[in-house]
Amino acid sequence: MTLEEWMPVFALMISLVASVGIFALPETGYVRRTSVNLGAAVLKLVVVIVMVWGVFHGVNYGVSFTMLPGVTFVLRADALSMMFAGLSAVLWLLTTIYAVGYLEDSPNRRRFFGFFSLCVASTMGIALAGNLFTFFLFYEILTLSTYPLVVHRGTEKALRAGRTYLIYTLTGGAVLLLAIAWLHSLVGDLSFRDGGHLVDADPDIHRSLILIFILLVAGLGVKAALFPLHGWLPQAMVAPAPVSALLHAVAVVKAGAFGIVRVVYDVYGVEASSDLGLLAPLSWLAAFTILYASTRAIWQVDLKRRLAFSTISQVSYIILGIALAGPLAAVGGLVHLLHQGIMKITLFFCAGNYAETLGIHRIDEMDGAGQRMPGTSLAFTIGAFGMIGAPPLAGFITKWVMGSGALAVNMDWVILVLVGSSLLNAVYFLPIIHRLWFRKGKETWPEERTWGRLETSPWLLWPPLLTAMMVVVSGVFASSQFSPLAWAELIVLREISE
Amino acid sequence: MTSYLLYALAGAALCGIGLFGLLRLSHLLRKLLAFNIMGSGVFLIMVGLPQHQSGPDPVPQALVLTGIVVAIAATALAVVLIRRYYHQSGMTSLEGEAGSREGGPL
Amino acid sequence: MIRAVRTCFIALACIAFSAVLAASIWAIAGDPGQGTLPQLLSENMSRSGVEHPVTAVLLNFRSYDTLLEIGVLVIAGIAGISMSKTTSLEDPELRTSDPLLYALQRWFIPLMLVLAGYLLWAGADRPGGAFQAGAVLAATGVLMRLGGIPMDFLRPGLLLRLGLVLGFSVFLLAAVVSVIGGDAFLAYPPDMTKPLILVIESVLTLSIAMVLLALFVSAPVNDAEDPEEGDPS
Amino acid sequence: MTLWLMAGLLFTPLAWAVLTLLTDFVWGRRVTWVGILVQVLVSLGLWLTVAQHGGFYYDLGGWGAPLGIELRVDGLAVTFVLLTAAVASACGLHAGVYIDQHKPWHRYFWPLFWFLWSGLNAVWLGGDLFNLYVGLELISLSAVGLVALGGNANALRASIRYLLAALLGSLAYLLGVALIYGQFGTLSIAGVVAWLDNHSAPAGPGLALALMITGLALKTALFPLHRWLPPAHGIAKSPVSALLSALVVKASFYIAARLWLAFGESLGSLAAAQMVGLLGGAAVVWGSWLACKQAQLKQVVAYSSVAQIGYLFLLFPLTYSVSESVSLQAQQGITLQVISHALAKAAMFLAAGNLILSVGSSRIDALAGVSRFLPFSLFSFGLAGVSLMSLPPSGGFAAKWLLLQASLGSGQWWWALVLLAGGLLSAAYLFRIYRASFAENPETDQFFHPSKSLEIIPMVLAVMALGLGFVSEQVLSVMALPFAEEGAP
Repeated sequence: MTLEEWMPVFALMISLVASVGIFALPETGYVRRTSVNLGAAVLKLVVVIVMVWGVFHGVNYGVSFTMLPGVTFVLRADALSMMFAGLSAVLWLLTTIYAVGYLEDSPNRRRFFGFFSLCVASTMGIALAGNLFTFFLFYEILTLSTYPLVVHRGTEKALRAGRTYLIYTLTGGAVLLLAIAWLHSLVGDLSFRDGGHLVDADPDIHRSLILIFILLVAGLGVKAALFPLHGWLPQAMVAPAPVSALLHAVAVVKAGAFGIVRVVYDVYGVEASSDLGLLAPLSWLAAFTILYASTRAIWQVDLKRRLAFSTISQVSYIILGIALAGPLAAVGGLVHLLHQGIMKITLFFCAGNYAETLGIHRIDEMDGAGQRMPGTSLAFTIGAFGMIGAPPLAGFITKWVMGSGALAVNMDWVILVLVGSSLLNAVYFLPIIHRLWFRKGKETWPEERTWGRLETSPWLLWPPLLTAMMVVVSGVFASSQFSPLAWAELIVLREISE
Repeated sequence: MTSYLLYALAGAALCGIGLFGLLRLSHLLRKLLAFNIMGSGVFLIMVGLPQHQSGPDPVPQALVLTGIVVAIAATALAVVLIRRYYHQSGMTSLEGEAGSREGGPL
Repeated sequence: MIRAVRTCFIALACIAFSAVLAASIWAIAGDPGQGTLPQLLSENMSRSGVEHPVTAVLLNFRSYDTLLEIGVLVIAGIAGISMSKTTSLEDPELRTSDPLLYALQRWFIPLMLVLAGYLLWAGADRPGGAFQAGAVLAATGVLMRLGGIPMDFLRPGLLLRLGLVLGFSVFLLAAVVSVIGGDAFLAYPPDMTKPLILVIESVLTLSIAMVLLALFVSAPVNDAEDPEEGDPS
Repeated sequence: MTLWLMAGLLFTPLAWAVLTLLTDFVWGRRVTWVGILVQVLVSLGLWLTVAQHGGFYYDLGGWGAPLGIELRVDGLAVTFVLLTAAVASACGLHAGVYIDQHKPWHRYFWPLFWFLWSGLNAVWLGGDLFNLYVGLELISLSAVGLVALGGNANALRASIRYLLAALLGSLAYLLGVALIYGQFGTLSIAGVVAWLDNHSAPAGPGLALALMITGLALKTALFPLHRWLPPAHGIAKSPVSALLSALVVKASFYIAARLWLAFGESLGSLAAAQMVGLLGGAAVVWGSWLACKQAQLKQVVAYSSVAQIGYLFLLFPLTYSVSESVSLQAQQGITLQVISHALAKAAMFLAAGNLILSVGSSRIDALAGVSRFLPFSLFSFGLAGVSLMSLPPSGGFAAKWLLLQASLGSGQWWWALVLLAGGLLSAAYLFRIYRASFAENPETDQFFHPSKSLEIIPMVLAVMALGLGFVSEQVLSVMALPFAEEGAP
């Protein structure tokens, strides 16, 4: 095997090996476990950076073997893969750092980090999957490996959330499997190809293709938390903050959204999907989800639940961008895959900090937390403004590009959705920011822990500050060569040049 | 129609009787006897049918001999089990305890 | 009421079963026999080493069946003695002390032993053979036991277990001997066929009798049992 | 070479049954280790031979069919021989440590174990209808003996019920054999197939096939004939349960499948095929439902077997009057299902035994808080569960994929729904157990760690079940090999 074949395997195996290693170490092997964890995360980041560089210069990374008669297992790196892989590699490192601080002195850490690494490995597999079959493989492994994290605390509430999570995701998985199997028996080809490969499909099977598309979107929509399949996400927020941050804000929901992107672009192809009349309803559904979830978020008093509804709304931006069927709108959707990731992880890190340091879970307890925890609150503010879409932050770039894209394909109503959503975002974020900075806090916090001069443990403080900085940087330097925006443009360029 | 065919048809009747006993009777020894009746029916068919068609055929006779040994072994094992079961629980049928309600004759 | 309905239902089902079975038998019986097997059998009799076709089928042509069949018998024997008292298989309660029985025993036991020997020997050219002989032998044992004649070999020691598997092991060895000569499993060397079958038959007779007798006497059970998994005891 | 391998395969288990009968438990264990080694090597050797040179017929005693008994040594048969070697040796090794050596009657475990193994090999290779009957009885009686070994009244009740069901099943099968012999004058499966190829199908023996398959379905515990299975599998000692669920029920299914594939086209009917499939589907649903209701850990696993067995019977509708490629897909899918279920279920029962040993109770709610100790066996249990839920990348998933393809390809989409629903239902009962283990229970502080050798064995099996998905293509390619030539080489 050549290096080009080995690289995707490496990228996948690093977290997998780390996971096995963590399970093999004893519960008390704190230092060794942390070094395995961080070492693997750094190594993976290096591998992914090398691959990003390679993909940019047109290297084909890929490996495949026949798994079953007629079905191959394919790992392949294209520009879209690398976007998702890069996101997960960067955020894995930061979240690991954060989680080490967050779970200090709590029980069952070996179990937690073992399954955490397994999740990251499956995310990487999802990113690098070269066909729907391989994608599904990792998609299901992701479901299974997240379950122990959701129920990590072992309380009645956590177990209930875990059950809801399973009912949703496993059912979604079954629907997805049916769709994939059907597609395979119909056309015999599940590979992801730039531009898709169903454009020339026999008109006789069009009806089946439409049905399959609906099943695919329904299956993937569970993880992407599309309305009305979003019910699991707010409940799953009982998990520890790093889990909510990386998995529910980034990996799991993104896996669903990423899958929809793959289906629309690389399996059906934009042309075929819009010819079959599939994209317009999808865009309506996405737009509705955006507005619906934003509205629901306003009424949530629990900070993490509010963020969860915000996630539901924001992930649908990606789907909306794809469903508009124009290149510029697609750039907007894809770039949001990254932007939403870094913004939302910042917010979840901060929510975790408030909970861990001050014992704050509800929004009405947050009065004056800005003075007590200025760093965290600064990061939170940046993230929230990013979500609202204030220039020059990352969220603004998304909305601007997507708005222009919508105009380019004469879908003016999308502008209304974007504006409305920004307003709703402002309605549910600004009061929090107001409470943080401008209200005077009570004398005591629900459960305060102190770290001397610092507002909180440095393990907890630095990750949100770093991601907040990324929010700023990717907004301000959006036109530079390696910004998320530039990479999204590269992806779309490669897709439509086929 | 030869007398051999009559054996085979009698075998069919024995099979039915045995099956009835196996399904309906609850005393374990009776069940076991019913099994043996059904077994005899099968052996009759096994020998009678080919004999009717092409005269005495040693192969099915040998098969039946083997079958009888197997049936004896099974019967003996069943008797040992039933006696031990009776010894331990004082019961002669599978039903009778709440735990075994779910199961019927099989 | 429900019971009666159930009984009726089962009875009807069983009658229907018999009827369908009889119809099938009738239909099959209507076809001419396809069997070329009896003819094939008689052509090969000369190579089988015995004169009686049933014995030839049992111990040569389909000897694998017989090997496994003895295995089944041994299994039953093993399962039987696994349930028995560990100290002794003799239970004084089951002994009868009937004078008539004693008188009969004196006459019958030698007679039955001779009969068993005859059946074994007859198997070569007429109905008879190891199983019939074994059954008679076992019956002799049962009679002896009822009469209270001590049979020390029935204690569940090595001797009993050796007796159970003696026939089976000899059969198995005979089966594998041919492999050393480069032949198939169970293929007897051509000139050895007759003596081999004779030896196998004799030891089988002993073992079959042993198994049946062991099953007969092993019934009084011990009370010791395993706790169920997970029981605290 | 082949000659030696075949002789070794047939001779070893029987010889070891004799040897271990003459020893006590501890010596029996040592002798068994040697036997396992020999048997695994022989099975592997035979598998490699067939993988290289293709299958062959082996005439026992030098007498070919129809006069003698021939063994059909093809890719499928040797794959199952190898599977048996893997699972049975795992159970044997586990049992050697797990079973209490101080109870005098436990010495009889070994001979029964070896007889069971020889019966399984006889069935996988059998090409003669009556010989298969004897093989089946060998399996049934030794299995019943194992269940009853040293058991209390409940175990005896379970084993008596098991024995009666097995005997009735065998008789039905034998009745079918009698009719087949009456019609075709031969007992060789290949002989009957050859006859059917040249003649139009007669009306009489349709009942024979129905009887044989019904009898075998009873022995395989197909719904609604399944009620003997959960008590027997649930109450036996864990290594025995593992053997029963993994291999014993598969033996009777294997014969049913072989018969159906050989005679089904000529003697079967569409209604019968759909009917069997329907019962399989009902088994999946009903078995899973009952598994959800059980309070005992091993009962859940036992009812799960009832459900999983349901999948196997989808073979019947998916191979009847469909195109060659669909039929092949279905056969491959079922084969993978048999293998992965055998591995996963054996792993699961062995792991369940370890867990029961650890927490000292067989109830599910006793598992609360166990995952804090992170017992190795819980992992094995979980990994095996992945295969049972047919989630990727397990062998169970590969099987489900092929079956989905077959059912969609033949237009019988309703079986696809059964497959998907079955996966979800199995998740429902398995996650009940995981959930219990994740629950925090501060009172759980007593935890007994079983010895490493007990823990490692189920893990190996579970990893094999999980990894099967990745090597399915290789496994299936051996099965597809054609016969090298007629007769022994």
